[in-house]
Amino acid sequence: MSAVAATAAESAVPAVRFRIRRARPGAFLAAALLVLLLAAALFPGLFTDTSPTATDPVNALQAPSGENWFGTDQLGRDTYTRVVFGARTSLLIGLGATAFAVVSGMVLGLAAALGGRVADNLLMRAADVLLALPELLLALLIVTVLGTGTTNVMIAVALAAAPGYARLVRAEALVVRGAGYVEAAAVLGLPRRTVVVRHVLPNTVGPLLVMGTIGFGTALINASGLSFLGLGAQPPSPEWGAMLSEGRNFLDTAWWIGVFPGAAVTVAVIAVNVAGHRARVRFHGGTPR
Amino acid sequence: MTSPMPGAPKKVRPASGRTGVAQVLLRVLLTRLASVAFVLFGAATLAFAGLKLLPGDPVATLLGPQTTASPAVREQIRDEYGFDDPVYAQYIGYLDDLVHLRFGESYQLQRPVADLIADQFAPTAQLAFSAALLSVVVAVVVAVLTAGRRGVGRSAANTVELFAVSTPSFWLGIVLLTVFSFRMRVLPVAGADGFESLVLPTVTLAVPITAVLTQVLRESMESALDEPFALTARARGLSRLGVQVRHVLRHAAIPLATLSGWLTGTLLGGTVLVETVFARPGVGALTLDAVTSRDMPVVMGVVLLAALCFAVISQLVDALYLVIDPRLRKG
Amino acid sequence: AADEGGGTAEEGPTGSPVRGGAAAVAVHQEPSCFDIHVSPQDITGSIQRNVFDSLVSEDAQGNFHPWLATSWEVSTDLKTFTFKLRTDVKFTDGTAFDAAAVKANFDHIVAKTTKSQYAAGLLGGAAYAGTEVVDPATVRIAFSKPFAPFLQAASTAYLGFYSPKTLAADADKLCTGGPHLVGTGPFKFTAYTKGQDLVLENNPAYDWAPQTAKHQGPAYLGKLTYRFLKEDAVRVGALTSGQVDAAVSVPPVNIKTVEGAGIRILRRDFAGASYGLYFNTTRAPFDDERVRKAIQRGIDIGTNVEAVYFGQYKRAWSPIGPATPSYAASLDNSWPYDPALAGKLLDEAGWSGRDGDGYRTKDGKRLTVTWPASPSSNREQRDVLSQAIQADLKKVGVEVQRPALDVGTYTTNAYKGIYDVLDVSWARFEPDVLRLYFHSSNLPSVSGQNAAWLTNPEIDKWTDDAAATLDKATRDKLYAQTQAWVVEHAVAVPVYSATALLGVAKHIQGVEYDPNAWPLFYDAWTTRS
Amino acid sequence: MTTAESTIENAAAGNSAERTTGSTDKVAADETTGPLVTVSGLDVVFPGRRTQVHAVRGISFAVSRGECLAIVGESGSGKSVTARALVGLVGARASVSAGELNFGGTDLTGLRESAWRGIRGRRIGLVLQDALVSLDPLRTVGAEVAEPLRVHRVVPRSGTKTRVLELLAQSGIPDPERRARQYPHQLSGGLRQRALIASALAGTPELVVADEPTTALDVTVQAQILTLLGRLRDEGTAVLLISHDLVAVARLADRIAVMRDGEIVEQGATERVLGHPEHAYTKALLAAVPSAHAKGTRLSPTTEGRQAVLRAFTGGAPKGGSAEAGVPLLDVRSVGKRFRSPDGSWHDAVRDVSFTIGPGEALGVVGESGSGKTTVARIALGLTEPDTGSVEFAGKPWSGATERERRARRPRMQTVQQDPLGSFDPRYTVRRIVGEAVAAAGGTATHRGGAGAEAAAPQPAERAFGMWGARKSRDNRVAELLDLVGLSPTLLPRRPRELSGGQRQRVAIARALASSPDLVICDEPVSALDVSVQAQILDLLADIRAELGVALLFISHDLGVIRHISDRVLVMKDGRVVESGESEAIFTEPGHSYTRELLAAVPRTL
Ligand SMILES: Nc1ncnc2c1ncn2[C@@H]1O[C@H](COP(=O)(O)OP(=O)(O)OP(=O)(O)O)[C@@H](O)[C@H]1O
Ligand SMILES: Nc1ncnc2c1ncn2[C@@H]1O[C@H](COP(=O)(O)OP(=O)(O)OP(=O)(O)O)[C@@H](O)[C@H]1O
Ligand SMILES: [Mg+2]
Ligand SMILES: [Mg+2]
Repeated sequence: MSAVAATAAESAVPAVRFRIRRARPGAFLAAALLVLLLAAALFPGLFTDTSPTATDPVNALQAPSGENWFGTDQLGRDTYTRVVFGARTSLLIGLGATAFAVVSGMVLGLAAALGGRVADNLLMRAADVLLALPELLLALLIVTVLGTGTTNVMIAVALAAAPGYARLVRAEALVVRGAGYVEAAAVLGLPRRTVVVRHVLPNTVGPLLVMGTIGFGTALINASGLSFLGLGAQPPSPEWGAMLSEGRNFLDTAWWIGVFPGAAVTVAVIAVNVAGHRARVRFHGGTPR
Repeated sequence: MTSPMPGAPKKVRPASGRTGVAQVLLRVLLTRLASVAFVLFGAATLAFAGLKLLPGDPVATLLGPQTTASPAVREQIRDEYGFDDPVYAQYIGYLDDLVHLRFGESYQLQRPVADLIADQFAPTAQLAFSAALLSVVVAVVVAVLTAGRRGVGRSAANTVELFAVSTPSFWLGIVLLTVFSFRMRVLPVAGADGFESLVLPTVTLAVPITAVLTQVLRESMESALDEPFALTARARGLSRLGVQVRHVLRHAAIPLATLSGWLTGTLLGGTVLVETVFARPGVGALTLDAVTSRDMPVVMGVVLLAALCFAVISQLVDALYLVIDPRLRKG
Repeated sequence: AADEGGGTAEEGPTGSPVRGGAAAVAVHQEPSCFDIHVSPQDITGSIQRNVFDSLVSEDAQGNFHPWLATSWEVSTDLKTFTFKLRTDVKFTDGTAFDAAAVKANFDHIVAKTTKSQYAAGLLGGAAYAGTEVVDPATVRIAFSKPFAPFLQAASTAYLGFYSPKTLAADADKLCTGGPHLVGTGPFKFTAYTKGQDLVLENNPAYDWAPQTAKHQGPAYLGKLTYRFLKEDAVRVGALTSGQVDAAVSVPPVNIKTVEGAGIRILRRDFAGASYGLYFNTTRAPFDDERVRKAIQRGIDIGTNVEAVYFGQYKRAWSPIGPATPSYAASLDNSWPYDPALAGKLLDEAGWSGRDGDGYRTKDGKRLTVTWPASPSSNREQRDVLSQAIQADLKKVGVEVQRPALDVGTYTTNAYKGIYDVLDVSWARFEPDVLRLYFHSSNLPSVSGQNAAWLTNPEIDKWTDDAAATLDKATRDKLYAQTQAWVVEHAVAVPVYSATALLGVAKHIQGVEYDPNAWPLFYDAWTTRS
Repeated sequence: MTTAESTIENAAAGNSAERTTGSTDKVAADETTGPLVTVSGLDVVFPGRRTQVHAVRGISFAVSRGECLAIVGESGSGKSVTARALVGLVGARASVSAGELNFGGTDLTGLRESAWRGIRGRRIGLVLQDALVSLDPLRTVGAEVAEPLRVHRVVPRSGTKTRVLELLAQSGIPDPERRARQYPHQLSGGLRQRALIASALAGTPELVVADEPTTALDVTVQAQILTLLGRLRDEGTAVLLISHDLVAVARLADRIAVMRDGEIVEQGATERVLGHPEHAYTKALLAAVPSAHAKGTRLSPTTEGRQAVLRAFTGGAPKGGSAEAGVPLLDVRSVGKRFRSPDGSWHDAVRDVSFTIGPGEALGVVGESGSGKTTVARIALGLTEPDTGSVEFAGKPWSGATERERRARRPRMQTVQQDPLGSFDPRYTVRRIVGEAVAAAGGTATHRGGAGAEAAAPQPAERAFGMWGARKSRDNRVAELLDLVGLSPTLLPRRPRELSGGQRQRVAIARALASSPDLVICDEPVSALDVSVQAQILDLLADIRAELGVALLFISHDLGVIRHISDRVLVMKDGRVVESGESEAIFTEPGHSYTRELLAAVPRTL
């Protein structure tokens, strides 16, 4: 025991420990669903042994049954299999676009916040311009220039989202840059580079990652919007947005074609949103506001 | 925790040698205008760059695959639109046109872009405005009723919101159409005449926006409810609802105003989908047609319009901030 | 069932015609340009048919009848066409229709500033030599080469006539659409709301219907509204819920539902080039006829077309549809699905190896063919059909890649021949499309439609000769040879020939089809007041 | 809630000893006028997810009309919760129970919400703790004061305006017409506090509960507020005054109740409690007030072990060896700094400030909020470049030098900031926070050695630890530093949020000492802390200075603190130094009128 014991006042402040393991049922469900979706994306073979592109026109438009859990589509392909295999493309678009947007947003945002007035002005004015355009319109334009296809949709959605992240990172980095602990580190005589890497970056990235989980949902929805407009990922490899938009014409003849991929999109977005929300709560719980 | 003296906000001493109010106003106005102009210029440049980056022969694009247009006609088109001029010359000509408010003519529709957009703006504005109104009203009501409470109502609202933000709007639109127009036949399927035809598109456009607004509003209301002034108000004998309405709502309006940029974008972007689903005339439908048929003058016009809307609304919101929050007023 | 070649769209109207009333028609497309002299769009022609009349009218058998022209003479060299015009015809603005009006219109079509994308071609393109006003009721059109298809062209809406006043005053606003588009037709163009609808009103003075029509005098309907409902589900919903009285292009999948809702489906086969796959015969692997043939026989076209179109569209056997004049019915069932034969042919062609994914290889190279897609111009569920084709070809060991391209790249690549397969169709009531598709003067390199890059002197001769005669028997023979040759040498794989599927509510009677399978509302009436 | 209930009972039982003292006083109060408020056995529990907070444990007190009861206690002792319990606003989740909760004959226990509303603002006026944020910033002061009038229909609608102005004037706000139209942010802290009081008085309540009404204020303003409350009491209103500062309330309170950990440990007439404190905690509180003590005496109870630790740390020899002979350690020469205000005009934060600090010296800087103290500190630290003037540190230019040039000397000047929480990376544990400083010091030790051969003579041994960066020795050094500031090594894995205010400030001091600096600049290091904790930190700083020979630049707005710790004092106002000199001289014979004003306002014990 040290010479001066913790005094009454100090011990009166309860030690706030991280509350991690007490997951709520909703969060648990969301996490479980996410794991399931990721598994489907990585190892679709685990969930089904049919091929998502194998046609069987004779068995077209079968309603859900023990044989075909989610029914079959117009070409007799198993909707369940296609939903499972669609997870890869859809999640790839969602995750890929979000990751791309987050990383480029982070680099640009940090550059703006720490790179001096000129860089800041230049980057932020550019961001202003991009932010002035609706995300979907921007994505539309980019797809027009790049052409459709999975990768291009991903890039379009990412580029449309990136300026928002750059803004966020910049704002966050400006706060962190002036934070007491950054000054404290400077007073310790740490080189600027070290300060940025050790203190500015990690504390900026936290909220960004949380935003990213929410951005994932937006990306998925934007991508499906592009599919609906005929500018999405390309068949025959299944993708939820494309399936959903295909299914819209079967709403009263074969609802299962659109409803199941639609449900997949909704479930994925909800799962990620709930996880993101939990992350945000945790994050705010872990740092001073 | 007590909050002793040094945590207090700094008193800003009055400016020495106070400049005239008119002068300050003028300066503010000029900087604002400059920033609007810059955003417009940037958007115009972006659109132009997009046009130039388009792969393929612009004339082929313009004519589409199914045509018997003769080489002479192709030459004529090439000439008329100046596709053969050097890029910088085209760019300068384009900027010059813009400065003189000449927005060119649609390749596909062979109509002046300004006319086209002016024509199509009204129904879109109507839709966007009614959706914005609906979402703000619903969001405020739901947020006031659920902020700072826990229980069934709150969790139900939360769940509905989650679903609302997670469902693609075109899907929602088709489902709504099927139910209310095709099955129940209470609302018309499409078009832009009269109030009835506005209901479903408005709801479709508003649903995801409402969900986001409600969440933001509720969160900021809750943080305002945590503020000592809310407790003070209750200590004066105000009821819970009274505090929400008289004090907290105004505070919550600030983050709401911050979202206006996002709101503008989402509304305009959303109209592309909603107008397509509901076969409504409007800028959104025009945009989609223009983008898919690569009618670049129209695309540029729409880009400029979107940027203008955004810039004007952000300026309005900046002014609104001053109305809501006296702390931001200068002097 | 679809009635082949029949002039009537339905078994026969019930009750007697009623005057007045209004009808709303949902269409799946919105004209981007309403100028019939400029636009190549079917939808423009289809709608404007109500507003503009032509010199002659063609019946479902390909015979021509008087309309605005009472009679005509064709010079034996097929270079000059002289028309005698009706003298009682008035534009809806009161101007009289005469030879000068014909000349003004044809001159307008070929004027450089018009930038005609289609009508100028119908008018012979570079072969057009001018229109001469012989007297107010006689007009002579001259060509620098024999131009047999001119009569057919003259029967289309694209060679319809604007009031000379319109051409003088509003020539620059024709694309926009609106009441200033004045014609001689049974309806007047009264209003247009972009993105929403278009309103036509009855022309009470109309008294010059073609002989092919069911009645004379003004149209029965007082008002005809076209509503632009591009979303299939929306168009069908509007029809079944009674918000429109008719809808074109009812998706095959919805036919059952629609009929279940008590709505009649009027069917009519589209004429012209059926939808098909065209091989780039200048590039490997499709420079090898055996490979082409293998593809032709390796796709289960019948089953796929049946599944995708629910039996509504016909599987095609010839590059032109059965409704087209000079269709070679002998080709029917002549090349059925035969995967075994396909395999054999591929083996013979040297594609006998197999790789890990089950695709055929030759010298270690996988048999991969590129079939570019242009998603923004996708229609009739061709994307779905193509997935079925991809799946079938995978079974015989051929990998089909479908890179999605934007229109610009797509067209540019098409013109440069950067593809193995291209899918096209061209609806037109005229076997001359065979020349458009297979004549060596129409290579994509000169913006032509010869997607197979075929340069065969025989084909050139047959199609040229057929275009240079008006003798039906000769034409039938030449065109039948062409069709047979194309199928025999597997230059193309005809896939389906589409059927117009028009949904019409019970209270609408008398709707007719024109030879292009466009619905005609001149003879239609409504029993609902 | 069964568990909560039983805890309450247990606590109540354990409290019985104190309760006897409480009840004697109550009887005394009864004899005079009959109490307006009677509280007995008040218990408040906040259920938590894992642990519940038992904020108030069965306390009893009474207040009569025309009487002022002061509740005094350290932060978190349950004062505010008690105040809120009186108006039924403890929070929806709290469970409140009381043997008796009587207000003017009304039983407040189990009162319905609508009935509560009739009492709040009308019969009981509550002045909330955080005056600066307790007025709605988006509404005018007039509207805020008018709110209770409107809610309770105290005066007719037409008379509202006049009444508001009356109330403002009555609360000592000059020019009420103008102030009523202004927004809270346009008012100074004192005016805001008075406006808040005015709004609490609007309903002419019989009881005014004032929670820390003076805490956030300058001493001069504090005095005015207390006078205002005094007048109220004299007019017959019952006043419940809450404060953490025993001395501050002394001049107003008739009786004092001392709270600790949710219990009232001592209660009695003011003279008695201050003059003859019975409870050990009351004694400790009184002893912790710095201004009440001669310089050099200890403010907190301490163990002898502490000095031993310090001595062991330095190896017996006080520091000072590395200072450059003959020159002051820090030489600040007429520095000035201007900032741009939001309205675009320029504003001098610091003008022509000069001072020096010699090795081992303690310079205090005192002044009201906004006088430029922090700016001076930042200039000295090289975090802000002065616009005019220059700074030299260790005999070489400091301002104007590049960061690269400064880096070698950085370890010799360290800082302890006002907001300890903000000064730590929230993701770091205590081990990493201090460890980083140790590593940084180690990494630059070579530079120092090489930089000035003349200064290198007795290279402090501890610096060698970091040189090879061995993790083990770093950990040792961290433990040593924690020991030095009196923290247990069990805190090593904790993050800043998991520490109390006092612990955080100790960690900050440990970090500052890691590089064995010559000078530590402390910007209001104790302002955020309770008196008792403040006392410990001040003692620690004094010890460190004495034992390690570290020079201090000590900034505070609290005259008592400054007087206690510094040798020389700089008095700042509006960015200028208005007076400077030896500490004792300034406090006994202030030269400048502003200094006199400051001193006059300091509350004194009897
Ligand atoms: N709403 C609440 N929920 C949970 N715990 C609370 C709540 N309000 C107060 N507490 C706890 O109750 C205890 C007493 O708090 P209170 O605010 O009464 O202290 P205080 O004496 O006023 O301190 P200070 O001087 O800092 O104002 C503290 O431990 C605090 O954390
Ligand atoms: N970075 C800055 N930008 C603009 N103004 C500033 C800045 N820093 C300080 N000021 C202004 O300079 C003046 C002096 O501020 P400073 O923080 O030095 O005062 P202080 O004496 O430390 O006050 P406190 O006791 O409240 O901490 C204030 O009016 C403040 O608003
Ligand atoms: Mg308190
Ligand atoms: Mg300060």
